[in-house]
Amino acid sequence: MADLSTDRMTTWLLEAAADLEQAKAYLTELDAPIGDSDHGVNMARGFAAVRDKLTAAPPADVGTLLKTVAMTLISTVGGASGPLYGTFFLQAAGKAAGKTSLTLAEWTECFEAGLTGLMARGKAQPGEKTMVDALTPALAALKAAAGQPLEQALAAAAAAAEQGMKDTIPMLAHKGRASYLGERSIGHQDPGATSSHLLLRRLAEPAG
Amino acid sequence: MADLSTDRMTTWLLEAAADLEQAKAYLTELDAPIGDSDHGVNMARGFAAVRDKLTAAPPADVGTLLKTVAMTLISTVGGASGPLYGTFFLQAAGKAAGKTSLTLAEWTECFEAGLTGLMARGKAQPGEKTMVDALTPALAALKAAAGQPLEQALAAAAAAAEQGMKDTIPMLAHKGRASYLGERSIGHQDPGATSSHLLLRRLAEPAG
Amino acid sequence: MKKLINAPEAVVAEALEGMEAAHSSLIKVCRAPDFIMRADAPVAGKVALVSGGGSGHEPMHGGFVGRGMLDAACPGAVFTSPTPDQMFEASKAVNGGAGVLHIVKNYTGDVLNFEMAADLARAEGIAVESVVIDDDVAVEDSTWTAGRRGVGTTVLAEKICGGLAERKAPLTAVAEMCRRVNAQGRSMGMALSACTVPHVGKPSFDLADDEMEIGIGIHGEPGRHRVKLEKADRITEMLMEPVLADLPFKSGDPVLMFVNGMGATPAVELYIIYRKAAEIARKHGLKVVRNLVGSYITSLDMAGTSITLLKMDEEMLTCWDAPVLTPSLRWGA
Amino acid sequence: MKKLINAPEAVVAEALEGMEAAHSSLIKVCRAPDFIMRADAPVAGKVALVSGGGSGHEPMHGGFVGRGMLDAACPGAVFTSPTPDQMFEASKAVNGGAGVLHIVKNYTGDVLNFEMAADLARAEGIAVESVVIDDDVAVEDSTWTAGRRGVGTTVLAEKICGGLAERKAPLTAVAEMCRRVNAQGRSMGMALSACTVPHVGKPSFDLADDEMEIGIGIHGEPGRHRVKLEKADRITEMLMEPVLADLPFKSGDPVLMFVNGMGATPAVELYIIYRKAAEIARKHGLKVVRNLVGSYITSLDMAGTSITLLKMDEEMLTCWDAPVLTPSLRWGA
Ligand SMILES: Nc1ncnc2c1ncn2[C@@H]1O[C@H](COP(=O)(O)OP(=O)(O)O)[C@@H](O)[C@H]1O
Ligand SMILES: Nc1ncnc2c1ncn2[C@@H]1O[C@H](COP(=O)(O)OP(=O)(O)O)[C@@H](O)[C@H]1O
Ligand SMILES: [Mg+2]
Ligand SMILES: [Mg+2]
Ligand SMILES: [Mg+2]
Ligand SMILES: [Mg+2]
Repeated sequence: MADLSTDRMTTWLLEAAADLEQAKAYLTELDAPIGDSDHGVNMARGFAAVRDKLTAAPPADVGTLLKTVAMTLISTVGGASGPLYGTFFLQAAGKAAGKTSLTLAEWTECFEAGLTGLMARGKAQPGEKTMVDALTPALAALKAAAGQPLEQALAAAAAAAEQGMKDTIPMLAHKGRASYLGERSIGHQDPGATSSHLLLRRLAEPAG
Repeated sequence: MADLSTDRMTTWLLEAAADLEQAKAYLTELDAPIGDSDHGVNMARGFAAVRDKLTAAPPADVGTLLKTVAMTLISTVGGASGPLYGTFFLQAAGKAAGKTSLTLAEWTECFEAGLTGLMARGKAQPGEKTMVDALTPALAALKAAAGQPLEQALAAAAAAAEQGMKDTIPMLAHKGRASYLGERSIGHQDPGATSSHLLLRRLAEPAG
Repeated sequence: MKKLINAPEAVVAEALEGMEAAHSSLIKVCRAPDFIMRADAPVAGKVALVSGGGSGHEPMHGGFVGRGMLDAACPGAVFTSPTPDQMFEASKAVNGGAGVLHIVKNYTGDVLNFEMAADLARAEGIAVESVVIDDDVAVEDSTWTAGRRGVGTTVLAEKICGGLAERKAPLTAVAEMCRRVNAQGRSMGMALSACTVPHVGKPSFDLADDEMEIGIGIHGEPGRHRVKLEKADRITEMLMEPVLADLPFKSGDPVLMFVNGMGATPAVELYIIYRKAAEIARKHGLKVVRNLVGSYITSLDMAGTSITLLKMDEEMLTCWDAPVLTPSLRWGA
Repeated sequence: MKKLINAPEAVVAEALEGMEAAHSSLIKVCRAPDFIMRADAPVAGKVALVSGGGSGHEPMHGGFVGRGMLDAACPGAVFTSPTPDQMFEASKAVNGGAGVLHIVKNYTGDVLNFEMAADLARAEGIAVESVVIDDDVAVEDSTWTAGRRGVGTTVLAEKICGGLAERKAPLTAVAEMCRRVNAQGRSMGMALSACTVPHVGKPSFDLADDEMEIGIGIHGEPGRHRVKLEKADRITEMLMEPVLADLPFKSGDPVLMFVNGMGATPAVELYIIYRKAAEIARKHGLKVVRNLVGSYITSLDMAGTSITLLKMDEEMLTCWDAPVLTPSLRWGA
């Protein structure tokens, strides 16, 4: 399994949906001190809809898959994370149009397009205590792993996302609701960075 | 001091005002489980006004004194207890018009007129868990003590009021707010009976 | 106790000052004795409506003073009936020559004080009628007790009689309408949490996290029963059942449904209650022709709700729809 | 958690059903995607006003749909921005040919979702203007942050722009007015207690009995500072000072003062706050020409208050006074 097939990607997103359902309370708790206590519920709601869509009509190629995920998240998540993750998947889908599987290089390209779109939509930069802080190092890891085996690259990306997630703890928030708290945002892990890590970890470690 | 002079009566009401100020929290607490938590505040407010009135212009006779108390209570207490105590003092005043002191027989007559008025105003009978249950045995004690020394009669009236007050505990309320509670009114001492006892005890035992 | 107040003793006076500052075009606040009156009172030839009661039920009654509703409201201390002199002075101030209607909630204190005030006013030659509102089905009605409490129907009576008085109906007709509204209105309330009376400083009763009180009044008194917390739909049934079981509702009747918040209940919860209450009414064959949803007769910071059903007729509908211009109820003007 | 609800997931849908049942003459509730629209929308030739946001702020926005205010409101999940499809479908449904104004509170989620919706609507040839409300002086304004939150001024903008749109002003003028209201309105809020989000089931933060949060928003987030509980007058000063210190208020200015309850605050407390706020405004030389006192933009069952000052001009006054006929704001009709 050297490439990311449509099947593998579909499995990823279905398993991620289960993860997010499980992590609902945890993510919502992270969102309480520096946000509005809904990130877990938002993500679980969105990915439950994704799961229903993918189960009802499994997409034939990765492009369609990612686009379905994008549209579903946009119309069911709401909040900040809905349009942001939605844009990520939408832009990624653009690079995967018609493809039934992705090489590491192709996935890296999708990921980069996705992240660029997300950052443009949210006007966020790394260091502002958002999901961008998990996704940016993940992209860097994917790029650094160019040429290496796919699984190794995905594991590196997940590890980088985890580190990026943890690195949000001491950060002062500049974007999203946490920014309203000023100094009081320091010392809390960003919920969006946490859900980003969760997604990438599951891609690297399918439950099978 | 065989009779109740205007001075003695004035002192009684001033001392009662101090008592009620002291008992404010206690009476209000009694009013919480079976009423609306205001009896102590109502009585304290009313008697503070009585004190101010009596200090500013000490009445020359018992009739005027009792009438001043009545009018002041009526216009400052509110609630059920305002018109009830107001009526008591107003009707009592009627029997004391122009008198500068009262014999036991005269005070008994005032008391009876007051209680009759109060019961008519409140349409209450003994046994309904109200101030009537403290005042009725007090009147009976006064009558039974006819011919005995005044102080002995006042002490008997206070003791009877105390017993009457305690007897309200097992009663099912038929009048006032406590009646809304039905069975749940049982087991609580009536706040109005308690303030009645307090007044009569102070008449029997001047602080001096 | 957490409240936006300065001192328990100052609550009523300062709130009156705030109301006067906020609504000076509609109302005038008189002090010592305290009452709120219509800015343009007395209105010549119009029956004047005077109500009042303990404070802590806002917007009732002060928020309902103005064109098309009350001419004056007398605020007592928190949960304590006002005194006869307030009611007497208010009645004198707003009497426009057509007499005064006292709308009295059935609590011993309110009844006795209004009785004394009516005596005083009549002694000065003012025609006074008094109507006592006693619509709370939580309380068993019997000649051996203080009878039923006056709750939600009071708001509806004040609006409807206000509409009728504005049309210069005579005192007997306005009083008659008030009795009809009272006869045709029924209410029942519940609490999720007790309220805290400012001078007491702690909740008037304690409820566990999984308990509620059914059959409460509006003075922080415990209800008739303490039961396990239920879902909104079941709570709605528990309120609607005794209301419907009591006369006078029958299939086909047009009703006004009033879902009221007790003071700390968010609007979203009231609509969840309204949804179920309307469904139950429909199943009962009632036609909900008007409604009112909001916190209009409250119990300080109590969380909870009450439901009032009022059987309507044509004249009541006309009076309900008539313009009203008060701080807290306003339409058509 | 003690709430009058059936299930956390059902809160929004059931409240919508309740609103529809209660106000069917004023509004229509559309489902999947969810939005509330004026019963008579689209109004030909009138600019349509569309707002929306997370639920839990009732009566905002759904309670403000109707003649003279919003044409549609899109409710999200509790405290969660609605999705672009809701806003897009709402915009299509109410567009009367004169274009649509999106009134957006400045939260990342609302801004991003409304952006996407505007793109979708424009792609269908609908003229859309968006105005972002960001009036909360508790939040430091900077290009490095998400900027100030949109709070109390939103209610005032919806009323004033609604009045202007009713007069068939063109889209650019209505959007211009909305920007002016936003530029001239400032707000600040505080909490005595946190709110409980239904699906979370416990308060979003813990406050000791002698603490309060100053500078809160409307989503149960903690404020800027946690401080010792103060008396109402001092709290009012703590809210008024930053509002007045911020542009654009100067002596002689006519202002609208809006004292808002956060959901569980009794009316009596709001009037105590209003009293002091009006006094401070007077001392500052401001003329309070209009006011609004009540719970209009809330945070579920949070106890607390916010104060909004809006510098008024003639046109704004005219639009404020214009008739409005919605479930929760109504006058002149
Ligand atoms: N401008 C932004 N750019 C990137 N990510 C953002 C931005 N604003 C917020 N986020 C992310 O969104 C997360 C919050 O998502 P969520 O709670 O679902 O939405 P909301 O903040 O609207 O309640 C934050 O933890 C953060 O990671
Ligand atoms: N109808 C009545 N007749 C006699 N006493 C009554 C009656 N109703 C109430 N009371 C007395 O009044 C007391 C309550 O007074 P208070 O708390 O001051 O007034 P309220 O009940 O209006 O709050 C009761 O404890 C009871 O003793
Ligand atoms: Mg959130
Ligand atoms: Mg009492
Ligand atoms: Mg009382
Ligand atoms: Mg949110």
